[in-house]
Amino acid sequence: MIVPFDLIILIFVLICALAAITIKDLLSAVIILGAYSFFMCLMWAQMGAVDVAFTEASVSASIGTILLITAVFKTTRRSKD
Amino acid sequence: MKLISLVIVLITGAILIYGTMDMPDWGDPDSPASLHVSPRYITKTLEETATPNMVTSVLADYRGYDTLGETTVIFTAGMVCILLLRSLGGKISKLDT
Amino acid sequence: MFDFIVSKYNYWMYIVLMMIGFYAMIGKNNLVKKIIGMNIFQTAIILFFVSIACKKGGATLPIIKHAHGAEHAIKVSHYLNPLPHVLMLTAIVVMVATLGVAIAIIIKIYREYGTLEENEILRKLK
Amino acid sequence: MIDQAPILIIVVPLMCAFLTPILGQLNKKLCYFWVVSALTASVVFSVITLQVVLKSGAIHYYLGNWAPPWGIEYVIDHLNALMLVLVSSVALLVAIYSKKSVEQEVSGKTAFYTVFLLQVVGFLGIVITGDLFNLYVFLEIASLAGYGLIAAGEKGALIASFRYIIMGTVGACFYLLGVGYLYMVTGSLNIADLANILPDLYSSKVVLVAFAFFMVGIAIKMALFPLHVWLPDAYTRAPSSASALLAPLMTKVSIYVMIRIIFTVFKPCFSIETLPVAKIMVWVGIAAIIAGAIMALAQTDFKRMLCYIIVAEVGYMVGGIGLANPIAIKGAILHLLNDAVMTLGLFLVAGIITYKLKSHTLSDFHACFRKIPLTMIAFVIFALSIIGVPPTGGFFSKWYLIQGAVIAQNWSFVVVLLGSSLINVILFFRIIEIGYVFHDSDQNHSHGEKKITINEAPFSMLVPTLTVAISIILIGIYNQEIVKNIIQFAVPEL
Repeated sequence: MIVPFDLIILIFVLICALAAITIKDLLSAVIILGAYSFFMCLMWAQMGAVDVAFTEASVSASIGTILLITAVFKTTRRSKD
Repeated sequence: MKLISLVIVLITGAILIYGTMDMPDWGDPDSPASLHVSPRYITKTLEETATPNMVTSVLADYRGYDTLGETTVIFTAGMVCILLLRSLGGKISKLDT
Repeated sequence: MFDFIVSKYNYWMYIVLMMIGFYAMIGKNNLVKKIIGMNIFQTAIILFFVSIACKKGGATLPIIKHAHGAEHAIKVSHYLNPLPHVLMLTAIVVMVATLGVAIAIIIKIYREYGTLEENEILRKLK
Repeated sequence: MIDQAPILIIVVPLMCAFLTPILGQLNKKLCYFWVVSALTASVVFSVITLQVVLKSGAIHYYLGNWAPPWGIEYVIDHLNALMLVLVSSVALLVAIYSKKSVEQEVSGKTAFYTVFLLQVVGFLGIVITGDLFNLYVFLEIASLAGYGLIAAGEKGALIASFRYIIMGTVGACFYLLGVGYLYMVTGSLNIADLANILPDLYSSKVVLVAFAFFMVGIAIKMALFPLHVWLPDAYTRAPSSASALLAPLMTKVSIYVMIRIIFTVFKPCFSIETLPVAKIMVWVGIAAIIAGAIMALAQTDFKRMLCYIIVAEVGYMVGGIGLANPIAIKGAILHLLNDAVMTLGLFLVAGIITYKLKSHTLSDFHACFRKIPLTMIAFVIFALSIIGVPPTGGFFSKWYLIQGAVIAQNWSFVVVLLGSSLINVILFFRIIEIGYVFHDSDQNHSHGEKKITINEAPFSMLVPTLTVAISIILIGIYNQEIVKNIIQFAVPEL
């Protein structure tokens, strides 16, 4: 049986996106956003866009997450929504 | 406020779904997007730019000017961060290590 | 109808992601949540562009095999469309640049007001 | 040299922007002269380009020598060339002006000037390019630099800038989405090429949605009425030289993009006749004028009042384009020119007052006419132009707009135009009253032997302001020549 690989990744992406905007702890939300970016870049690699995928992995998923984590450490973890 | 934004988001989504109706199917090799401009990038990349990776040849050669713009965007963001975070005074040395 | 939905499922998915991001941008009150929404929103648009580039039927990565060896006839349908990929490389960088500027502003805002909730900041301004 | 003028307009300030931080390390005072000389070069090259365009028609400049649909192309026609001269000369005047106010208001001088130059590069790039995606890249450069410039301002600027980031990113992403939709059905990104391909696809829903997203995205950037919420806070709190650069140019450049999309990418037969866009634009314009004028009346802060006037002026131009007859469009384009110059002048005056009085609240304007007489004379000229009194430029563009509305038989637009002029009279005479008449009662006051000395603004601030004041009168006097030689060719065939 052929597993529809990209469909599974898409579902993961969707769950991560929903979790990232609903979780109240900002640090967890930011880390889930990093996971979201990695799933997204897996999906692009699967769709054949390797250049986009590794740019996303290096730039958005790592540098972006690092920047956001720094921001959360410099400010606050709590959020009211 | 949340209700208004939900309505705006739903309207945007509805417009997007309306637009998707007429789109060519996903992955259609004969869609107009893959027929008009991109064939030249694929077939002539070796001949015109001597680069086997088409993404590189388009990024750095055919549309190299966009890449200059991209670099400028990063530079702008960097300068904006310096402009903003510098005025924090003495705290800056701790902040930007 | 089923075919219609299945044949475009990438597009439906990008619409859903875009709506999630857009809602977080305009509906959430916390500034970091707004930035997270912005990130999701822009990623969804990139997903859309990458989906345009796809070609079914055996198309591979946009890198020519055996480039410096024997002459092969290069067929357009054998390779993915490279142009959207290039555009998205630029868009990703733009995205991260915007993120950086937004974070710089957030750090300054927190130093000045001590909170990241938008309504509290606006109340303190008055 | 003349052949390369179109690219030099952009590249000279861009390279100077890259070098500014290095120069700033050597000597901070050099930055100012460096920026001024870079922008002077830009003005010279754009004037050369305008002359070439006037002599021999549109210029096509291929970047990297790749032919248009594959590579990126610069197209400069009459509208572009006019906008280039406008943008670069406004930027030059603001740069000359900025010396003292930056010293007073901004801490990181080097970084400020670098971002300032990048902002100008962004505007020039948006105006000059002939490629939709390249336009997006430069739009982002301009927006990012704008966020930074605004955030460097006084108290409250940070949150205003953050809200601008959110709104601006939504706008830019909608624009990018529009580009994607058009690319999907046409396979091209070049504006001229798209204009050739699109007529066959006008019935497609994808094109319709792309058009809608372009419009909404650009409307956010130009602060059209229901989407203007970011503008007043942002421009009020920005440092005065930054708001003097952003306020005249950001909205005008966005309106230029809108004109390009409505009339060049899509043909008028699609955007005006098939869709009810023109009607919607007129009504949105009317709503913007009314809302802007009423909100401006309610303000007690000078800069914030100017911001709402900008909202109303955007309504004039959008409405004028929506009327969709040649005279109204001529009026809208002439008003683009006039309004950039007028708002520039008013924000320069606001900057001088902020510099001298350390405040821009209206009630602090007492006896301004005694303290800074030359500035206030310039202020009166700009006020007359916004109101629309004959020798100034504002009158003629309003005249064209009213004529166009009469031809289109759209009486409500005429009424709203006249009504907003009346409100402008009230607005500006209120300020003139505070600045002039109250001064007498101060003198009659018992303890009021206060001798108010003339304390005019520094030379570097006064000269640009007076130049702008003279040029608004010159634009008024020579409006026939401008319309006949330049704007006439920019109007599409309807």
